[in-house]
Amino acid sequence: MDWTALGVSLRLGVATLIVLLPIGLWLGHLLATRSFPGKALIEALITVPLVLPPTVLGFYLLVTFGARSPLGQAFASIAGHALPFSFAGLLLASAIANLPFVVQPIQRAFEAIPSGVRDAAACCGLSPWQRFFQIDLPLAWPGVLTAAMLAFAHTLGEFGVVLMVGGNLPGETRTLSIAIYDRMQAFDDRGAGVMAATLLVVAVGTLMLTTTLAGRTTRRG
Amino acid sequence: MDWTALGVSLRLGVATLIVLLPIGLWLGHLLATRSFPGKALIEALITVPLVLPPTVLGFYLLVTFGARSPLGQAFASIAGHALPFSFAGLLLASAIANLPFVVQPIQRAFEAIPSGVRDAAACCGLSPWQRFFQIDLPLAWPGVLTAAMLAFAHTLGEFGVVLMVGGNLPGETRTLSIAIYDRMQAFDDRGAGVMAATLLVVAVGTLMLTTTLAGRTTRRG
Amino acid sequence: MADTPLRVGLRQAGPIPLDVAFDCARGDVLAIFGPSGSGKSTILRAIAGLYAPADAIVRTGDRTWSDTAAGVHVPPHQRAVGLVFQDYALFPHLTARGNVLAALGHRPKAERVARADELLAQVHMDGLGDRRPDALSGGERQRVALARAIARDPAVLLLDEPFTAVDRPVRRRLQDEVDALRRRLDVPVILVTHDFDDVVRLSTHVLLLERGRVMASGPIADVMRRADLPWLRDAVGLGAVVDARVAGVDLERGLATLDIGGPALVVPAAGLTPGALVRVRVPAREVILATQAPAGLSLHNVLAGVVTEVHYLPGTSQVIVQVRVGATHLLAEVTGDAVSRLALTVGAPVHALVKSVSIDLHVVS
Amino acid sequence: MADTPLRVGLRQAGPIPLDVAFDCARGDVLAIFGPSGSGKSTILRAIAGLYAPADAIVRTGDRTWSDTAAGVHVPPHQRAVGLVFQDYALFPHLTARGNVLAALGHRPKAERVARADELLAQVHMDGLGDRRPDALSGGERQRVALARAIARDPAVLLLDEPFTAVDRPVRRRLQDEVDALRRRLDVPVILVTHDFDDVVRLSTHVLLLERGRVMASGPIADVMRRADLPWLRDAVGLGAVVDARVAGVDLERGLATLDIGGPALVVPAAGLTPGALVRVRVPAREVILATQAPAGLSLHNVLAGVVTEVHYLPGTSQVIVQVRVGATHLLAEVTGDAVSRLALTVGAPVHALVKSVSIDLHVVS
Amino acid sequence: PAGVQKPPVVAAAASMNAALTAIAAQFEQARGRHVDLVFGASGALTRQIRDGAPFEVFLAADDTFPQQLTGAGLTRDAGVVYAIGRLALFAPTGSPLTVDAGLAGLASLVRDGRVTRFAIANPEVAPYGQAAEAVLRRHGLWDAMRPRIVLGDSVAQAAQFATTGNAVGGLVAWSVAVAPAMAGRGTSVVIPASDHPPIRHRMVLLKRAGAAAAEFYAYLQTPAARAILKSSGFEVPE
Ligand SMILES: Nc1ncnc2c1ncn2[C@@H]1O[C@H](COP(=O)(O)OP(=O)(O)OP(=O)(O)O)[C@@H](O)[C@H]1O
Ligand SMILES: Nc1ncnc2c1ncn2[C@@H]1O[C@H](COP(=O)(O)OP(=O)(O)OP(=O)(O)O)[C@@H](O)[C@H]1O
Ligand SMILES: [Mg+2]
Ligand SMILES: [Mg+2]
Repeated sequence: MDWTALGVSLRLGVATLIVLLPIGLWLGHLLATRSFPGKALIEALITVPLVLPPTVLGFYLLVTFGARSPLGQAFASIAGHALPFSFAGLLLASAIANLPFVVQPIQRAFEAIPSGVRDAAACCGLSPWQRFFQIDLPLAWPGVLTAAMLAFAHTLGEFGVVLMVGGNLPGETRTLSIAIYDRMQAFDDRGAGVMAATLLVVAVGTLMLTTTLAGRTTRRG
Repeated sequence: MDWTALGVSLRLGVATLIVLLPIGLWLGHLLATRSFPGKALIEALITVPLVLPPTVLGFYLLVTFGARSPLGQAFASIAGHALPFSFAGLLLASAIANLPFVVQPIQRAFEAIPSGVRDAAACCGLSPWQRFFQIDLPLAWPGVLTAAMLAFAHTLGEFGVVLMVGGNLPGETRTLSIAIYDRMQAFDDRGAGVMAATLLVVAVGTLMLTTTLAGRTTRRG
Repeated sequence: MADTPLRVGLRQAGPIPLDVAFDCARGDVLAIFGPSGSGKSTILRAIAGLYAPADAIVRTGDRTWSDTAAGVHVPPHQRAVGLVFQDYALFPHLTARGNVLAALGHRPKAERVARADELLAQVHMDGLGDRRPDALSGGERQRVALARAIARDPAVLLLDEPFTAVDRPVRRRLQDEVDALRRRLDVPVILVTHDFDDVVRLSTHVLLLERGRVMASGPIADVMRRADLPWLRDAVGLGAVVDARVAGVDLERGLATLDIGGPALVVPAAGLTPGALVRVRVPAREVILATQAPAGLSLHNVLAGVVTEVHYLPGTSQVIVQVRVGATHLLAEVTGDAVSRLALTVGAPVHALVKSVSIDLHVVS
Repeated sequence: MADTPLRVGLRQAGPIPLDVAFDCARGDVLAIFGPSGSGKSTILRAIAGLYAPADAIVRTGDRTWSDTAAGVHVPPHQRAVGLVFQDYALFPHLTARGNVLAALGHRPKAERVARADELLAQVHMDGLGDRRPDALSGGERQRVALARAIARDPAVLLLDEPFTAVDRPVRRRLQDEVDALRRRLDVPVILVTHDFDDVVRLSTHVLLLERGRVMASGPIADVMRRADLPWLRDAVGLGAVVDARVAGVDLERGLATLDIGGPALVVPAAGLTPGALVRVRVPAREVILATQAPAGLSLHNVLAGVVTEVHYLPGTSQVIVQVRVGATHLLAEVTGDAVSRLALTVGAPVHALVKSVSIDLHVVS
Repeated sequence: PAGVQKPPVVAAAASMNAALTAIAAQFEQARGRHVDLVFGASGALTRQIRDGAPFEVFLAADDTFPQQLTGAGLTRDAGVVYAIGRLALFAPTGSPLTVDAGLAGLASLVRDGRVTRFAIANPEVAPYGQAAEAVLRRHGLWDAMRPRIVLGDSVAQAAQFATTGNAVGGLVAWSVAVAPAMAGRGTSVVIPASDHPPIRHRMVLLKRAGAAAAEFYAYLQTPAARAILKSSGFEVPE
């Protein structure tokens, strides 16, 4: 059992949520509450990371942020190391790959809030920010939870993008799902099975705990 | 440009929705309206296909439904051909891999329906089935749409599971995402790029059309 | 058998305390009247099967809908109730017409749309059938809810404050619609309301509820002549409710006389025909008592009677005097000063003076 | 400057037709009264900034909230309005207390909870602060909505049918709370209601709305003595509304006299102190006219006056007679028969007989 | 980051997994130095190197990818061919296929129409796939078998198609067939080298490589390492 890889996976899962949830909340809220020309296009474009085969997406990300791209060079000159083949690069890739899972459910959840409730919040003198945190977010909570669960689970399982961008470096970018894949490629079904089972237990346990805890504090009644 | 593979991809995407939406509606409705012991466990288990690396999931499906398993043998004796390396097998694998995208958003959408509206429907004499089709489903429509969009997009992009279970048979199980992957592996970046662009245009176009059409007929007002 | 009334018995300690038992016959309208939070909506929900108290019996006709002792709980959609929800609970994705259509499943497909439009017209919603609830005003939504409840042709009609959001003229017309309906369908109707006008114009029986318990119940005339119900007095003012028959109509003078089993009661003639049954409410505040019959008044009714009860209202200077006039009891609310000045004691002869136009009157049939 | 009233002008052809302009001074209560669907809620929403008519001006104090010509539209949360929504629009995920707390953001953190509980107590919701809306009855929810609207210490208070779901005794207490509040905050209040009791007890001015247009408006006494408003008569019955001062209180007899600028009006003394200002409504239906002063009645008020107007109500046998009594005008609704019998013509001397207990009375200050 | 000396990362084709793991273990024992091994598809690894992957040694499963890198100026030199791959016919336990170097068993199965599925690596992307195609063509089986052939993404995946029993057999890398993990899963026989073009495995030392990487690179050419390669199903060049 490759505990280091499990650690990388969990760190990546949590970090992806930390990066992605604010973006998802912002974008989901925007798409739910405003209407503007080209909105349908943006909504469709957000699903692009899902449409591309992960390895292909990973390749394009590698090219975009790699050593040979201006973007990649800019990052490297600031951070001191290249984006790909680092945890930061992994995180970026993971965030992009998981964007669709996060935005859509959050958008739907915001859309489902009755307009009367929003109006009432404004008439209570709550500013847009206060409204967001005190009213919209708690009411959209189940949708946010779904987004978080899907993104977290998918981050644990993703390996196409992550392998391409991360490069499978032990302790840094080798996630458990890559390790499992490696074991399987080496015909070590037993080792792969043990790791897969561990991953499942950890994931299912985390998700169960989350739904139970989150469900308990946010039941609408 | 491999039009045949695009055809397989689109067929697979549509077939996956046809198979998966009824299951997702049933399961999502069940989870949204009933409470029973072990519900949190079931909810977490539904995300399992997301947690496993696609190739690994594909491998386990290959074993579970393969020629050596009783399940696979039963299918083969009925259908006359084995499940793996056939379109039917691909469909099964795709359905399982996409289950999490479908169930969760639908469940949330059903949960968001106010209980008063359900009560009113019952007091109108609508049977559970009528309630489902006349009240619950239309009200949950945005969530169902999200589920369908995520599953369709992901089916187009999926290649790990599909490659493992499908075996890359042209016209039967070679999807466009596999073809793109192959081109890329063969360092035919141009060919891969053309195909990826085609896939994106088709996917984004389909999704835009769907949201626009579906949005127009179901705006809650 | 079919003539068994709607029978309801609900009992539980909490979380919503309930301890009520009542019947409601076909064609009767039972008004449940009581303070906010006393459990009125909960009772309706329990009858509809949407709420299951610890101990519940609900029977209608020969069907048992709820019987906790026997483990019976018929699901709501198999109970033929029409329920107007206090908060309307309209289907947000359907138009007004669609909302009504949803309750017309029992009718042949071909007539449904026509029937829905007919019902919408009955609640004065002509022309608004294509609007979704969010494009309707509060009162318009409430009327859709009423039309939807009626649409089902229910075996029991449950109305939870069904007229709160409409103005008085519309309210009157809706009351008439419900009254006509109840007569046509011949079903028990339970009406929850805070408006006594609804009670007087619609109900045959009253149930006074407080904290889930029945404080008084019975035919409206019996309950309304009681002088000992402080909440009722605060809520609506006391006053006799009398059912009477139109004895004669004098079109020239614009007056009609009502037979109340003794001296005739004179009321404005508008809309009355001889023989018609009318419901009359004579508010206690508007009845004047006199020891001698006065002359030269704009007043038509000087009814000779006998004081049958004198009830001092605690904490006020007012007194409720019950006066028997022929077969009827009237209530008069007067000052303590007047009682002593006129020496009003039980058994004393007295004249009850009632302005014809101060009488609340509506035609029952 | 600070004394500029709330000034509202709204105009558009559709989809919701509007054509209204009115002012409401600080401390005034303007009742908007009109049929269901006439645009009352829409006006409130436009004042709050939740709805933007094609042509809108909303000014309060020295602030301009809306001015379509100048392109000004202050967002709702920057308008200091307290709005009770017709459908309450409570926050479903917050407790009753949480709902009120949400509107207390302008107060120091330390006092908010205490203030919320105080407000809940004011609407008689003590002990229910921890309940979510879905565990409250309809009337309880409405009271939370009222507490929330008040909580903001608004510069304009907008009440959209705020008492529909509560019983009369609670309604009276809530009316008193709103009245006290309006006095304390000294803000304009706009009250939409279908209940005339609310109008009489709370408002200083009335605006009659039909299909988005103003049919009549002005101080309540002026509007109420008009005999030519058919919808108003159907909706509430006519009747004079008079503000008066308590001249004397006779505790022994339990009676008080009111100074209405002429003969004194005798009313029950309960709760009155000399010098207090009271609002009195004398319903037209309850006023008796007599050509000679009668004797031996339980009645206290025999007011000598002169007929100033005789208005035959079209389509009925009733007549509205306006009588000047001292400086006040009363209305009496009598039958045409009585008018001819007593020869009531303009200028004729007449006695208006009013039962002391039939007078709707409440203390203004 | 300065200070801690990270072990060098050696990137290698997935098919090298068993052999290289053994060599690295021996290297560590003999020289006291650890190397991190990263396995992947040769093509993907090549792309990653071009975009800055921190690999120091690259062992490809073919000849051309390292040459591409050399052409791009990323390697110390042209590298060396460290092994030559051999193909094996593999039949899983219970399969009707009998394995023989001349493919007679396969041919008769094809004639009887009893080949359900037959697995090879994708000739488009994998050298072992091209070799497998050549072998089948040489025996005149390609056209008849084409509709029955399932393509693995890698030679390992092709083997998985067979080991799970979903194909009657497959042409896989000899190194895969003899890997310890494959023991007991079926029978296999090596295909004569003359039946297909040679599958040259080239390795290169990348420009960024440090001393430890260079030492490992040199170690791979020692007899000890070559012995392991040999026993792992490769031929080693002179
Ligand atoms: N889920 C709940 N848990 C606990 N108490 C509840 C719950 N739902 C309602 N109640 C309480 O039960 C009581 C009765 O509620 P109900 O809605 O029947 O009152 P009501 O008589 O209809 O009042 P209103 O006239 O205000 O509509 C109320 O005090 C309410 O707070
Ligand atoms: N979105 C809309 N589109 C078109 N008409 C609308 C829309 N919303 C409301 N209306 C109409 O505007 C009119 C005024 O509505 P409003 O809610 O202001 O009425 P109201 O006077 O408050 O009535 P009520 O007493 O029934 O609450 C109604 O006839 C209503 O049907
Ligand atoms: Mg209620
Ligand atoms: Mg309204």
